[in-house]
Order: sequence, then C-alpha cells, then structure tokens
Amino acid sequence: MRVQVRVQEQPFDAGAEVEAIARGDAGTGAVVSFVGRVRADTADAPGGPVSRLTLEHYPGMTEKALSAIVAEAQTRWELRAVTVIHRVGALAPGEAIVLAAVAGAHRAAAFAACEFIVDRLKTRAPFWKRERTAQGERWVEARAEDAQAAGRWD
Amino acid sequence: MRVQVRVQEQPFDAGAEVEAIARGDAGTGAVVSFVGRVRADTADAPGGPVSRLTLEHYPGMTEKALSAIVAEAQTRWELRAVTVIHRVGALAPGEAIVLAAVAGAHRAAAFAACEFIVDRLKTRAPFWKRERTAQGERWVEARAEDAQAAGRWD
Amino acid sequence: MIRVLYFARLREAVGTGEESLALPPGVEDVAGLTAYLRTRGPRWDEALGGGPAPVLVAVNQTVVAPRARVADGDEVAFFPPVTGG
Amino acid sequence: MIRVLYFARLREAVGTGEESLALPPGVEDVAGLTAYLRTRGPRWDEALGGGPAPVLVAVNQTVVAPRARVADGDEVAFFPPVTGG
Repeated sequence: MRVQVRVQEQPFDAGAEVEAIARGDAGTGAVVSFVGRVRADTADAPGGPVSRLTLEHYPGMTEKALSAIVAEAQTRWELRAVTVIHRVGALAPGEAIVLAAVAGAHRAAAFAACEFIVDRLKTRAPFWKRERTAQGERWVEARAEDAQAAGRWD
Repeated sequence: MRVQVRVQEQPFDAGAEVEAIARGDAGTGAVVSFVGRVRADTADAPGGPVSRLTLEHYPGMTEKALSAIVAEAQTRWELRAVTVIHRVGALAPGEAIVLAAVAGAHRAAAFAACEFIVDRLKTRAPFWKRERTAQGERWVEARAEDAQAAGRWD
Repeated sequence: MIRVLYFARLREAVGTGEESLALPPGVEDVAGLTAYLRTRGPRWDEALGGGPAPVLVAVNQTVVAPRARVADGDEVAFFPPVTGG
Repeated sequence: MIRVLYFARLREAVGTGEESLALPPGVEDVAGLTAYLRTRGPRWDEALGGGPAPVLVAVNQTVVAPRARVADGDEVAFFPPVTGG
C-alpha cells in the first residue's frame, strides 16, 4: 500500500493529491477524500468571525500518531493508498487545514476508512487550534461530538 | 446552495472540481468527495481484465434522476454545494467514471450526503455499463450490494 | 401516439432503441402495455418480462410501478437495473 | 534526566514549552511526576490537574494512563485535548 503522511506549514493542493493518489493504479475503483477548511462565519464562534487560525502541534509525535491511525485503518479495510496532509502554523479563512484521501478497490471500504481516519485524527493527533477574532485570540475547545464520532470505531 | 450536475462524454478533472466546489465560501468547513474509476484487474471479472468500459444512458432522464438525488440529499442534510459529474461513452481502465463532491459546514453531514448520493446514483440513475474483455463484450450485472447499500437510506 | 424507448440489454434484445406507436385499444397502464409488447414474439416476450432478468419501466422519465397509467403523448422506457457510478 | 514538554494552553499557563529535569526522588510514574510538578505553585497546580480542564500525558510520544512508568531518559509531554483536523 502507498502511504503518504505529511505535516507542513505550506499550503497543499487537495485537488492535485486526489488526482495523484491512484494514478497508474488500475486496481483502484474508488477514491474518497475529506478536506477540512478554516471556516470564518461560524455561528458558534463566541468572538465573531474568525480572521486567522493558528495550529500548534507536537513535532515528532504528530507524524507518529498520524501513521498509527493510517496503520490501524489498513488493518480494518482493504486499501490501496492513503494520503494524509495536515497544516500547522497560521491559516486564513477558506484555507485547507487537512486532507485525508483513501483509494480502494471498492467504495464502502474507502468511505469507511476515510471517515475513520478523520475521526481518529480529531481526537488522537496532537494538534491544537487557536482562533483570532475581533475579541482577541483563544484556544479552540475540544468538541464532545468529535469524541463521540471517534468512539464509534472502538 | 450551489448545485452542479453534468453528464458528459469528455473526461473531467476531479481534482479541479474538488478545489473549486468551495472556493470563496468561508462557510464551508468540510468537503467530501468520491471518485469512481474503471478497474482493469477485477478479480471478479468473468472474462479477465477489462480493456474498455462503455456507458450507455437515458438522455433527459439521467440529468433529472441525478438532480432528484441531489435535491433529496439537500432535504436530509445542511449542505453548501454539491457537484455530480458522470461520464458516458467509452472509457479506459484507470479513467474516472463519476465524481460526487459535497461541501458542508461540518463533516458528518458532508460524509453522509456524499455516500447517500453515490448509493442512490448506483441504483436510481439510468446508466448501464458494458465491459470489453479478451472474451468479448458483456453488460455488467447489477450488484446486490448496491441495492443493499442504497436500502440503508430508506 | 406514445414514444417507447429501450435501453442496454433490452435494446439489443428487441432490436430497436425507440419507436412511436398508437396506444393499443384497452391498454391503460404499464402492465397492459408490457403485455401487449410481449405478444410481438419470443424475443419481446423474454426481454420484457418472460425471461429471468428484471425489467424497470419509466413513464415520462420517472420509474413507476406496473399499475401506473399510460396515456397518449407519454414517453415510456424499458430498461434493466442500472449499473452506473 | 527527563525531558518535559508543555503544549498549547498548558504551555502558556506554566510559562514554558520545554525543560529538562532530574527525575525527583520517589517519582516512578506519570501520576507521581504530575503531583511533583503541581507543587511548584498555583499556576502549575491548576494547569496540570487542579483546574477544570482535562490534561493528557504522553510518554515518549504515546498517550498513557497515570500509572504509566516514567524513567530516566524519557520524554514526557503534557497537553490539553487535541483540536486538529
């Protein structure tokens, strides 16, 4: 299986990654991808529209945690390729934060594995978001829904 | 909501569509996409490797059926944009047959809606596949798994 | 007159993709039209329901049940289960 | 010596991102190390477990339970629940 895990400050091209993940592999019948983006107009943002998001992470552990999540996905489903890219540093609204793309022979496995990877990443990979709004900066709180979503896979 | 439904003979650029679907929309937090591709090395192909796939459709009804599926997805989930593109005519192994991309504020709705659209498309949109192998051409049989997958949403 | 369309395997079996025909006397629904078409010969009979393969019918581009009405001016399509995506 | 790291809200609360320290006498596990660090003052006490916010601990880059052993040479990290993705 082809696995690509990257943590980077630079923007990435989600479209190019989706195009590339199964290139030349005539055994891939399904590619499912998830792109998480910085939302500005969050109705639930206490301080109003978000003007900037900063992502801190734990260098070293981050790559290890992401690779462990991908490895667990491989043991659960038949996959042909996985790409996970996560940005760190300062991001503007509309920018992509994370990409998880999964290629498989069939769609059911590709859908499940992609959602699994994203759910796990949100609760197990050491990233922390800080939002800037008109009222200043604050650390984003962990969401109970994310813990719940991740719990489905236990 | 921005809806784009296309049925075309020409290849499409799945990556470009994934990049474009939420461009300029700072309210999109999640983009989930599915790309279905022509597999050559299907273990279950009775006639050996597939060298060509030909897609017939019902012009007029096809677009109507796809639009109805997207409209139903909109009633079930909060979505910000949907793109569905399906090719017809002759395709080679490795080529993309279909793209379903969904943009939403949150990922749970985007994942569910994308899978719903693909499941429904596979059982309700009037497309028929014909495979060419070394043993000749044959119409692809409908799969019981597809009916089952679509039944989950009833 | 009604317009009748055939797709994929069915199109090949009956040897045509499209025809126009006057609604036969007494035919008021999909089941009646299907029964009429099946009398055209063994290939028609088998393709439209006498064989093992299931057949779907759309009236004016919406899939319907056998009891659905068919009226003058309608477009009726016969086809096998779909396999796109 | 052990290496101790603090991230995000915790890093800001204790005022440092990283330190090296000799494993204090009697400290053998994560719970013992946490208790020791909390004695450094009210800010440390609150940040590392005395406050309302949950704290996660990783030893050598794997999240562990309070009873996990800590030994000389280890890297121990304290951080809040993660919010990436």
